[in-house]
Amino acid sequence: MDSFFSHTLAAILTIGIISFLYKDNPLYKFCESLFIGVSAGYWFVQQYYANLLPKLFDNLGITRMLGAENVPEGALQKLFLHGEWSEDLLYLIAGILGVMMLLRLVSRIGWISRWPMAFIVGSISGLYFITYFQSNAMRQMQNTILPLNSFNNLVLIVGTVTGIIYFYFSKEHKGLFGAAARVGVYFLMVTFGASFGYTVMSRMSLLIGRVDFLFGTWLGLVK
Amino acid sequence: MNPDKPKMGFFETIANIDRRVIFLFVGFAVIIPVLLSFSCREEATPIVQSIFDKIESLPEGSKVLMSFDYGPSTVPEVQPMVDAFLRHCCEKNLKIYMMALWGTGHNLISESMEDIIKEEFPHKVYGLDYVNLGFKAGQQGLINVILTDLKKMYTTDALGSEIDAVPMMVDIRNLKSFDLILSMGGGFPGIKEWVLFGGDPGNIPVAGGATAVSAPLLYPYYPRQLLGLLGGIKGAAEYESALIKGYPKFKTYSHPGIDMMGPQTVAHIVIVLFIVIGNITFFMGRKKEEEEKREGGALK
Amino acid sequence: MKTFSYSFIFYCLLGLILLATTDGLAQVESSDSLLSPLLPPSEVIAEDHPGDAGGAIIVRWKLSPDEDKGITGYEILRSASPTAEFSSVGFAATGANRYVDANTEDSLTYYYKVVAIDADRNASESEISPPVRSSPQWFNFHLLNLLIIGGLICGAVIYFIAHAKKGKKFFLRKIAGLEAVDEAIGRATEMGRPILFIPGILDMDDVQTIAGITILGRVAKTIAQYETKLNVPTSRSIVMSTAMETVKEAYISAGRADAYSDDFVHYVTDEQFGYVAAVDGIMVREKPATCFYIGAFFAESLIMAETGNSIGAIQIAGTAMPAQLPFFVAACDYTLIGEELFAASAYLSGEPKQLGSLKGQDVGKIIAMLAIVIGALLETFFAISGSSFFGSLAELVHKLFSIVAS
Amino acid sequence: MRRQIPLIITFIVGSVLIISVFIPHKPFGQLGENFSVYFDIIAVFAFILGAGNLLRVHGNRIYRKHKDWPYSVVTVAGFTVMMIAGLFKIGGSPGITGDLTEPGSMFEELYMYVFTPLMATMFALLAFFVASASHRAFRAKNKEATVLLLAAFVILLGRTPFGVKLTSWLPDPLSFLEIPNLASWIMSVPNMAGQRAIMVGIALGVIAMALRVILGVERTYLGADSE
Repeated sequence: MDSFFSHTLAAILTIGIISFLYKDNPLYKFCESLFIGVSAGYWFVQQYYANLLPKLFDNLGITRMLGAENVPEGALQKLFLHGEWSEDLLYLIAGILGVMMLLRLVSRIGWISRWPMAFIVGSISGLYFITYFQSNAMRQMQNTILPLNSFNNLVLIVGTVTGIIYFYFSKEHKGLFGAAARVGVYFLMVTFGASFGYTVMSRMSLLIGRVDFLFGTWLGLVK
Repeated sequence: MNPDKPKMGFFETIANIDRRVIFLFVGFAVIIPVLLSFSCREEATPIVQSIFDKIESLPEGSKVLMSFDYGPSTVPEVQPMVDAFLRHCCEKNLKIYMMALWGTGHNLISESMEDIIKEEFPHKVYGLDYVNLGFKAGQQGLINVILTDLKKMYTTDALGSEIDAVPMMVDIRNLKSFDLILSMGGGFPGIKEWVLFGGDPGNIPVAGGATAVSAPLLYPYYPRQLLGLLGGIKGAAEYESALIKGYPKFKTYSHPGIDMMGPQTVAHIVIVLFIVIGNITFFMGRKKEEEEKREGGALK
Repeated sequence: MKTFSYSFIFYCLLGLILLATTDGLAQVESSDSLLSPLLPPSEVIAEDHPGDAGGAIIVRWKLSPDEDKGITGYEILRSASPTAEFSSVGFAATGANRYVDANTEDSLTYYYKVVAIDADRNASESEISPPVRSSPQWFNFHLLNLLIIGGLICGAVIYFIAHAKKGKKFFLRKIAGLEAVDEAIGRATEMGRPILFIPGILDMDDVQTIAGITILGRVAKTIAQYETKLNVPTSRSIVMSTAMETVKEAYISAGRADAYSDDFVHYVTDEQFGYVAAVDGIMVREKPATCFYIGAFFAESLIMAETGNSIGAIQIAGTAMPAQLPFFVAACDYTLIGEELFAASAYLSGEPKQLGSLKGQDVGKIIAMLAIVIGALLETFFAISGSSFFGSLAELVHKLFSIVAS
Repeated sequence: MRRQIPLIITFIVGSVLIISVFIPHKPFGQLGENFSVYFDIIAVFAFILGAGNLLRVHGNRIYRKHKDWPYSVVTVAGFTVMMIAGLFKIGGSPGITGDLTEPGSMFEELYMYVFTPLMATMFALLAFFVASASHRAFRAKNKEATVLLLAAFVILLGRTPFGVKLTSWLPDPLSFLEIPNLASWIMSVPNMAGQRAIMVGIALGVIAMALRVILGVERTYLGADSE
C-alpha cells in the first residue's frame, strides 16, 4: 500500500477513536464498527491457523489428508495405515467436545453442549485450585514468615495479617478484630494508591506514541 | 451581598468541571511538548546508575549476555533501553551476546543489530564483537540448562553457523562464562526468571529493563539479587542521560527515552495539578456542606 | 606366516603407541597434581530423582577438600558402563554438592563420576558411583505439605458445607457491593433503562470468568422479576454460550421464561480493545442505569468504568486482578476485592450449603495468619537467642509452606 | 439425567486434575498441559457460534433497518474482508502451510494500517481517563481515601523530576524522607503487604469456589439453578 495513503487511513482511524472523548459521533461509530468487524475476522483467522491446524489437524493427520505433504503423519494415518496406536489420538476427544459445543444450534439435542462446558469448568476448577494454592497462598505465606528484627519486616507482617483479617467473612468486624480489619483496609488503600500512581506513568507513553504518529509520521511536523 | 458567594460558585464549577476540559488539558500537555521537542534533564537514580557503573567498570572484552524478552506491543517502552545498553557496550568494546526467551524477540534482535550496531558502530564485526543466538523455547527451563551447558541448547547461532565456528563463542561454556546478564522486557519469562534460575544459582550479576507496569514486581529483588533496573520510559531516559554525561558524543544520537520524558513530565504535572485543585475545591465545598462529610468512602 | 608377521608388527606398533600415549597422559596428570594437588570430590552417590515422571537422576557428592583453593566447579560425567567412556552431562558451581541429570532413559543403568575443576583447568576425578536407574513414581512426596495443608482447608470447607446442610446458621459480615445489587437493579427498573453486565475479557479458562458467570446467574434471576432489559456483551464465544445458558435458566427458574430473549447475550470480538470500543458505544447510546464489571480485566477496566461514570450509571465491579483493582475502586461505586469476587455468588445465592463454604474459607485464613505469626515469632526468637531449637522449628514452618519445583 | 451427566463430568475431571498434581507417573503428570490444548481446540469450534452470533445480530439490524444499520454493514464487511483475506491468504503465499503474516499480504496490511492504529488509539484513551479519574477520585473524603491519595501522590511525584527536586535538600539523616526513597519504600513494604493479603485471599476464594463447583454445590453455570 502506498505509504501516504496507508498513513492517512491510520491517521483518520486514530482521530476517529480520539473524537469519542468529545462525544459519540458518526466517525467514532464508523471506527468502532470497523474495529469490531476487522478484529473479529482477525481472531477468527488466527484461531484457525494457530489453534485448529497445529493442535487438532496436524496431530490427527487431517492437514496431511488435505494435501500438505511437508507435514509429518498424524495419529489417524498411524492408526489406519500402520496400525499403530498414538497418544495424539486423544485429541479426537477434544474435537468431539468441540463438535458437541456446536450442537447448541440444534435445539432438540442442544443440551449436549453442556457436556463440553462441564468439562471446561471442571478442569479449570481443578487446575486453578492447585496453581492458586501453590503460588498465591503457600508461596506468599512462606515469603512473609520473617524475623521481626526490622521495622520493614514488622510492617510487612502486620500489613499482611491485618489485610487477611479484612477479608474474614464469618465474624463481625467489631472491637479489636474490627480495629485490625481497619488497619488492613489502610494497607489495601496504600496498595491501591501506589499501583494507581505507578500506572499513570506508563499510560502516558501510549498517548505520546499516538501523538508522535499523528504529528511526526503522518504530518511530518516533528523535527 | 456576601463576597464569599461567587467564590464558592467558582470552586463548585471547578469541582464539577466537565471532564472534556481535563481531556483538553492532557491533550495539550502532550501535543505541545511533542511539537516543540521539549525535553528535560534527567538525573540517573541509584537503581539505574548502578547498571551504568557496572558496565563502565567491566574491562574491554568482557562478555555481556543480552536477552530480548519482549514483543512489539512494548517496543515503545523497552527499545530505548535496549538501544542505550547496546551503545554503551559497543562503546566500551564489550562482547555482546544476544538471545531471546520470547519468540517475538528474534526479530527485535535483528532490528537492533541493524539499527544500532551496524549503523552506528560499523567497525564492529559479527562473530568477534557481537553474536545473535536467536530465540530458543523453554523459558526458565532454558536458563536452567544453559546455566550448566550453553552449547547443549545452542548448537548454531541464529544465522546457522556452527557454534564453535563463531570465534567469540569458543571460550563460552555456560552462563558463568558471562560477566553480566541484561534482560529487557519484564514480562514472563524475563528478568525475574533470569534472577531466580540464572543469576542466583550461578552467582552472575543480573540487571535489566522492564516496562513501568511490571517494574514494581521486580523491586523486591533489588539490590541483592538484581544489580539494577530501568523502569519504564523514565528508566530509559535516565540511562540515556548517564550515557550522555559519560560520553558527550551520544548527545547527537537518538534518545527516544529523553524525548518521551518531556511530554510525560508535563502530563504528569497536569495530572498532579488536577489532583491538587480537586482537593482544594473539595475542601472549600465541604466547608459549605459539613453534614455530608461522613457519607461514603472509597471502599463503600 | 606373512600375514601373521604383518599383523604382529601392526599390533606391536599399536601397543607401543598406546603405551606411549597412556604413559604420557599419566605423566601429564601426575605433573599436574604435583603442581596443584587438587583433591577429588568423594562419596559420589547417584539415585533416582524422587517424585517425578522418570527421566531424571540426582547425583550427590562430598565437596573436594580443596573447595577454597580455586575450584571453579564440578563437571558431571556419565556412562552406561563403568568401563566404557564417560561423557559430560553437566556442570555444577563451586559449593554445589548435587546435580540433577534430567536427561536419562528409564530403561538404562548409569554410572556417574564427578570431576573437580579449577581455574587453570586442572581436573581431578572422583570414584565411580554405584549403578543407578531412573524411574517414575506414583506419589510426589515433595508435595506432601501441599496435600496436608490443602487437605485441611478442603476438609474445613466440606465440613462446613455438610454442617450447613443440616441447618446450622452462620454469621456472615455484610459486603457493601452485594447489598447494593438489589437497589441497583431496582433503580434501573424505575428509570426504565437497561442493565449492562460485563463478564470480563478472558475466556472460560479463567476462574474469574466462571465467578463472573455464576454472579450473572444470580443477578439475572433478580432482573427477571422486573421488566428490565439485560445486555451482556461478551468477548469470547464460549463465554457467550455459557452466559446464554445461564441467563435463560435464571429466567426460567424465576418463572419468567416468556421475558427471556436470546438477544440479551451477544458476542462482540475477541480483541480486547475492539470489545472496549463496542462496550463504550453501547454505554453512550443505550445509557444503562447500572453497570456490572465482574470477571478478569486488564487495561480496559478504567476506560469502561470512566465511560460508565460519565453517563451516571451505578457501577458495581469485581475482579481478582490486583493491578486493576485500584481503577475500579476509584471509578466505581462498589468494588468486590479479590476474594469477595469468589464469595459473591455464594452470598447472593443465600443457600446454606454455599454459605457454609465461606465459613470453611475462613478456616484457611486462620491457618494462614497463625502460620505467619508463629513462623515470624520463631524466626525472631532464633535471631535473638541463636538457639538451634527455635532455628529448627522456624525451618520446619518454612518447609511446611515451601513449594519444591519438581 | 440431562442434569446429572454434566455434574458427573465436572466432578470427575476436576478431582482427577487435582489428584494428578501429586502423581508424577504417566499419564497423570501431563494432564494439566494437555488440558490447555484441549481448551484451545474447543474454543475454535465455539468461535463458529460467536461469529455466527455477531453476523446474526448485525444482519438483523440491517434487515430491520435499525437506526444505526449502515454501521452494521461496516462491521459485517470488515469481518468478511478480513476473514477472506486471511483464510485464502490473498496477496501472500497460498496453501495450507503458507505464511499467514507475510509482509505485503492483504491480511498483514489490514492488520498494520487498520487494526493496529485502532487498537493503539483505544489503548491511548487511557491517558485521558487516568487524568479524569484522578481528578474526581483522589480526594481526601475520609481517612481511607486520604491514605490512598497520599500513597498515589508520593508515587506520582517520585517519578517526576519536579518531585525529586522538591525534597533533595533534606539532610542525610533524613534522606529516607526524600520522595523517591519514600516512593520505593511504599512500593516494597506496605504495598507488598497489601498485595500479599489480597493474593492469599484470592487463593482461598478460588479454592472454596473450585470445591463448590466440583462438588456440584455451585451449578449456576450449567443453568441448573432450578432442580
